[in-house]
Amino acid sequence: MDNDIAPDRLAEQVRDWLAENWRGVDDREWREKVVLAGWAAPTFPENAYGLGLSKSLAQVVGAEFTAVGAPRACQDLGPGVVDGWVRMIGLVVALHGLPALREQFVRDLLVGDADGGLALYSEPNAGSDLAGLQTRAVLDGDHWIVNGQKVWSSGPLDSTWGALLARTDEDVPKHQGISFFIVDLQQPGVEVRPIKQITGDSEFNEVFLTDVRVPVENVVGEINDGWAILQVALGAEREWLGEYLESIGRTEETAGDHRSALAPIADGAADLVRAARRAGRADDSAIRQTIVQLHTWRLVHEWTTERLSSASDSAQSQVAAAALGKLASSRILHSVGRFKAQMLGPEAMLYGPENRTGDDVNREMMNAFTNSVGGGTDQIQRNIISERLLGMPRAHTPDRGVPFRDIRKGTTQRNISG
Amino acid sequence: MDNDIAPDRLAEQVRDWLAENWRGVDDREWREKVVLAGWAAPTFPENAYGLGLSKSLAQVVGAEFTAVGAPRACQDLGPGVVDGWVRMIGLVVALHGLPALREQFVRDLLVGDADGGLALYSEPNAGSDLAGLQTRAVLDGDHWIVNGQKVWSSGPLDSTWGALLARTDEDVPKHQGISFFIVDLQQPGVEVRPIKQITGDSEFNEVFLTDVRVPVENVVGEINDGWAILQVALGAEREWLGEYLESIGRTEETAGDHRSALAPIADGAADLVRAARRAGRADDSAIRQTIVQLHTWRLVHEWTTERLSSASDSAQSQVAAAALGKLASSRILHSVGRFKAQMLGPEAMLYGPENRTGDDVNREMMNAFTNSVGGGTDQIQRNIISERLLGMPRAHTPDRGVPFRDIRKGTTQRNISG
Amino acid sequence: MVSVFTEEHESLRSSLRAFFANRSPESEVRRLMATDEGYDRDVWRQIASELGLQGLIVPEEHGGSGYTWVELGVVLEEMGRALFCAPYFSTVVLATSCLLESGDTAAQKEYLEGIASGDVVGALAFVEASGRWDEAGIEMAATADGDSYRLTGEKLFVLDGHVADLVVVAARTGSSVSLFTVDKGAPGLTTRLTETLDQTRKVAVVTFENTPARLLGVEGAGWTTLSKVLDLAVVALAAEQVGGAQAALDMAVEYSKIRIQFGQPIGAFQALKHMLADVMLEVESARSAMHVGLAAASGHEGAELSAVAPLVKAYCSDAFELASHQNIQVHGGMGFTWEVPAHLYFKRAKSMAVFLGDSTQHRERLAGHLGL
Amino acid sequence: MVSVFTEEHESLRSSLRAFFANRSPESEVRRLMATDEGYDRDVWRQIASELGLQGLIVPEEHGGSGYTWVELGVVLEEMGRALFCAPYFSTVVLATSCLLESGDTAAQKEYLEGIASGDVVGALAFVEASGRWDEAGIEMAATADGDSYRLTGEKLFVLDGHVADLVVVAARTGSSVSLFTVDKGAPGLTTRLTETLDQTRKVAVVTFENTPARLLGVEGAGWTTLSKVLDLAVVALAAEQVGGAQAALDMAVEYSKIRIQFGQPIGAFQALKHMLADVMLEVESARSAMHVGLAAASGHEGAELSAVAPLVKAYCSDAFELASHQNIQVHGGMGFTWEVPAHLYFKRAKSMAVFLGDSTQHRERLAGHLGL
Repeated sequence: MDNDIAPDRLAEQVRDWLAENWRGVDDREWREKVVLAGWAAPTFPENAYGLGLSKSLAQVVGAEFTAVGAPRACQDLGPGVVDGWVRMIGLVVALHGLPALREQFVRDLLVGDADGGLALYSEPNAGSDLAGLQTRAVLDGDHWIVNGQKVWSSGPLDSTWGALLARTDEDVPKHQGISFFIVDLQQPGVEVRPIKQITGDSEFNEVFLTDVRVPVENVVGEINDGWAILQVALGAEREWLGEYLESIGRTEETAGDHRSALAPIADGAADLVRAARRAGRADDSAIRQTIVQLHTWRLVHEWTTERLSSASDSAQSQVAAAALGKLASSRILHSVGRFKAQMLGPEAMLYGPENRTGDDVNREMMNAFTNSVGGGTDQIQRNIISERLLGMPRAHTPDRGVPFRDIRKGTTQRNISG
Repeated sequence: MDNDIAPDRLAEQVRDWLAENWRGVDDREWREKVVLAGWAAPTFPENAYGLGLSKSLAQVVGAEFTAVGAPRACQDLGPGVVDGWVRMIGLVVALHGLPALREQFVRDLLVGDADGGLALYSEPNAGSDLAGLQTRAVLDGDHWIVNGQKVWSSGPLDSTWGALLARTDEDVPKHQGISFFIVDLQQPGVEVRPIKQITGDSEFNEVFLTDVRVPVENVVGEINDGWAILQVALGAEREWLGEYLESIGRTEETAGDHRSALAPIADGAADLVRAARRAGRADDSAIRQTIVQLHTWRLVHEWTTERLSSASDSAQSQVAAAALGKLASSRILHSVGRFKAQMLGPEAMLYGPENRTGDDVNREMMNAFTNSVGGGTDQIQRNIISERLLGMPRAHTPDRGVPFRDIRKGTTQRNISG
Repeated sequence: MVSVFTEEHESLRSSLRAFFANRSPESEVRRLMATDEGYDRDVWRQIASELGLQGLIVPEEHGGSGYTWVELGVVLEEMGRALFCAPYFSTVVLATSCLLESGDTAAQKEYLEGIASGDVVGALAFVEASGRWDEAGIEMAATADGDSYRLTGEKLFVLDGHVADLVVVAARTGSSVSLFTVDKGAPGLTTRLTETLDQTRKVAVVTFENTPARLLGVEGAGWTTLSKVLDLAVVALAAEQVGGAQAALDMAVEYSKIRIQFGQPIGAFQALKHMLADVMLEVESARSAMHVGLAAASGHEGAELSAVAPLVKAYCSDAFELASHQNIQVHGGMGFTWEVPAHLYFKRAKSMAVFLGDSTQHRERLAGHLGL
Repeated sequence: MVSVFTEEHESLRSSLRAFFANRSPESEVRRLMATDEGYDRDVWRQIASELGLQGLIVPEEHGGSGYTWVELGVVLEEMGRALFCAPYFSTVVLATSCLLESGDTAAQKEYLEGIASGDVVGALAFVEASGRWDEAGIEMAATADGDSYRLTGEKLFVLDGHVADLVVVAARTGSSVSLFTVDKGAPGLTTRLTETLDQTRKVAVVTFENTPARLLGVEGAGWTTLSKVLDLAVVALAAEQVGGAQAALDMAVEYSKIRIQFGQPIGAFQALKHMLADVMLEVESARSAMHVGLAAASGHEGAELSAVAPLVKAYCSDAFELASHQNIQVHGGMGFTWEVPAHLYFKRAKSMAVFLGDSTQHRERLAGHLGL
């Protein structure tokens, strides 16, 4: 479709199509129709079930669907978990996948046949240093044979596919020998085990890959160019993640604890004030100072994110917003967790379903580590801020420019499933 | 003298000598007599005006002098500023100096003829990285010709001598090409300028050396082995510095603000409590929390220093006491300075002799940087703690093992005199 | 909160930065801070006549340009960055706001045009020996004398009081506070310069000895006016502080790139990188607070100025203290010298941290707004 | 303050460390923390019969060895290091101190020998629904019933209450607080295990329903005894906390040496080095506070226990929280897994941070001793 199309003409076309096709039932037939018509991912290229529309034109499509209550449009813009996969992995396959993969995988994803997915990026020895990954893919005829171990993959145990980073050349520096694959997880040699976290919950998996077979047409992008493909996927992930978290925030709004910019300053402090009141300590000036400091951190974090996200010099500001925001969040989440436990007093010694208050506070307190550790530790964020935003010089690391084969690598292998 | 001598026999000898020589007047004749008899530095070798006594035997000598009120004994153990030079520089010359230097310099120092001294170690481009010093000494017949710039030398402008570190070989790694000299400062080519500090005071100098001549016999230790000599001097300095600062502390005791271990817990908090009271904020629980935190930091700092200094595994514990103590001091000094300024309110905007309170508080606040920056920054202390105490691996730095000539060096040259 | 600054504001910023680089370089700052007057009258006139800076928030009817606190924020941020030595804060932020907020049209007519033209330097005499920045701290009494009043007493920490043509004074008429104007040269008015930690900002003791004074605004409404002025002032100060904090961060980053130790720039050491990353977080956060503050000061819809102001004061003061402190630490021994300008920012930061109340006091004010 | 530990103490420490490495390795800790009882009765008997640990501060006349809190400190430090699962703190620190400090020789005669032999597990039932660790928090009433008393009510957060043979209970007789002893199996006594954050330390709700109880010590002197016991308890807890903090620091350092990222051990990165240097400062400082606390608890000359105790509680709690927190951070994702024991120390630290009152509350107590 032409990006020059006038929005109102496009809207009319969508309306006409909906009038003809939407029968009020979200069944398989409907889903396939939406996909084949290109409405499911209007920003995707036309050869990948899209229409090649700009984001703003795609939103015109979405608006018309919303107007009549028809689902499944614009998954390439949505904030849900499934939308996330479309936006991250669907996008890179649509842009860089070979025709066979593109036609099958993108279609399955959009129609909803591609059940769950797992991002197979991190490894036990490749965390902060993701490019140090050691999972290997070796070509054997028309298949790649993959061996290795992945970790921190969030998603269902019975996911049908994975987005895999594997090393395909050890004789070049680490970033240059990595390829990006879509792999079928429903085959022997794939073992997915939930990881038990310190909270007792399991939201992530470790995945063991033994002689797993990947057809050559499942490589996304060029062989050994997987790091570049990953950057596209991670860029889309950062964009999506913000909207996803916000959409969770909005459901919390109904609990009366959400605030928007330039709302009254006090909005959003209710949980802190309540904790102090419940403890009978709201008149203690030391506690008041803490509450105000925590609340201020929350406010300035929100303001900074909005300010930098909407800035015109977008590339630099996006990096700034993401890295500074993530660092700010760590401080907020850990400090709030600590404060609430303090206010709770001895109840904070308790846990489990019979001790709701203690359980909630302790879970909040522990989950703060998912921010300070997950998705790039605080230390990695500070590296990004100092090197990419402040322009400070990079320090020497022994692996820079060295063939991967010759780099000192970790060998710790442990099973961390609960 | 024999270290096997019984303390009471030694005491008798000293008493006899004093009976014969001490006339109650601390004049030049007396000073020379004390030096020649070996009492001025009993732990120094016999060929350097000492008696080769152990520290404990030397203290027997000191006790007898003290008993009759006779001065000038045991300068090698004393806490004064002049004693400091004897202990730091006198010691290394006594141990490692050539005979000519040893006989003249140590004698002058002990008799009191060597007026002021300057430690010519740091340079504008060699601060944290002291071994990166660039002042060069080139041999020319029986003299070394020195050119370079030194900084942060504390002492009088008209000092007669300096303890100089200079580079004598650029073709070896940085620590291996440094020599240690005693240099006559009363010669053309030496320019000493006071450095104006942010407080407005000048306690340090920068020293410009242009074709300064140093006789070959003024090298201390082997050529190119100056770094090892420096370590001996710095070791003595650390030991002396503690006693010196304590001796200052003791004079403050009379001001009623000193505390000793296991004294009542409240001792030593008077300045903080007074500051809060004066501001009428002693009942504010936030202020009380700050005071208690600051006072607690002071107490545990003191306890830790005493505990580690007196520990049996002395070498490791001395390092621990020094580095941990210095880091602890930075936090205490900066936080106390900030707190007092806060308590002072707008008076903390003032300075100068007509505004004593503001002047005192602001001076204390600014001088805290001499601890966090001087004598090894906080960052250097954390390196020492992590590498030498915790045994964490050293990071790569580009200068390790590289000939000095090939190291990237700073070239900033600026005159920082006020 | 998106940015309050538009492209036009950024273009104003560029021209101001160029102007101050030219007319207020470090050498000029050092020259002026060593003088008693503390500013250059020619430059003062120039920023009035060529740039119209003194009249920025003065209504057009009084010879100003009637802009808002957003534009003023740009100016103050750049002045804070340059440590521009001039009685600008006292004249434009303090005295002008008193005139505008008092609603006293006669006084506005009398003084604002002079302020806008650069002919009148203003000051606010408020705090007394107690050092309190609140209503209770105002004890000086004004006694009625026919249509006029007489003032006797001492006011401390008066920014630029020694060069002020117009002094706005807070004093008690009966039990309540009123504001007054006193002109330079009034009988019994003496000013004495005090030595300050921050030499780039002059502070005076102003003494009144049966000095005639004119009521500004409504009698008894002084604290209402003044508390609004103080809220505006901390927001204005925040802009200065953000400018100073950014300058300190920039200095530290720059030095970390050129200072070589252990064979590499010290900025390659992670300890310094992470230290300055943390500083950047604080500076950017302070900047966000400043944006919200300027929006509130300009009457944009949303958060109330009286609730935003204490947040802004506490956050921006703390951030400037941190940035200027770490700048010295990064500079090591050089940072402890008079010659390197790191201390100028540090002293400004420390001085402004206690000016108009410290962070703890402002956080306690904010606590009240949170329903605590 | 020099070390309170002599070479003999260090030799005791070595043998304890070897013992716990053998009988309380991580696998045992994980096994026991998943049980309801929470400890291994064989090991409990073994530390009594072979090592005499339960009788350490029990006077010799009651079958103990009459040592001081210094020796107890060594034991607790090693138990904290090993996260040793047993009702040791409740029995030896809390219940035994109540018996000793009450001065009740009859009760001492009755219980101490059993405690020393490992036959009696003790607990202290003190806090109620208000969660307060002070006198005002004690509201449960004891009613006289002839020579005896009857208790009705609920006590919360009772360490090891579910396995206690002896429960010391604080309750009101009239307006003042008295202490009582209740034996396991007493009528109306029920205990219910509560799920805890720190699974290595069990906590129970103990309910009394017209339960017969014997007065411990003098009627009305309960709070005097209990406040002394609480001061002793926070010092004892500090020893455990220092042991745990040191273990967490050691774990972090060890991991930083073996974890390779970017071609080198992560411990070569200055960010982690400096983080752990700061942790070491806190751990060594906490250790110093613990030394002073143990000296004061043992009645050494000098600082008063009641002034030292709050300092010790606040400092050691904070230090353990920091050390165990940073240990997780250093471990990255691995630190967030159940399988790596970092979380066990973290949960102990967080749990003990609020047990017996938080740092802020103890610092406020100390403020009183500073004359504030």
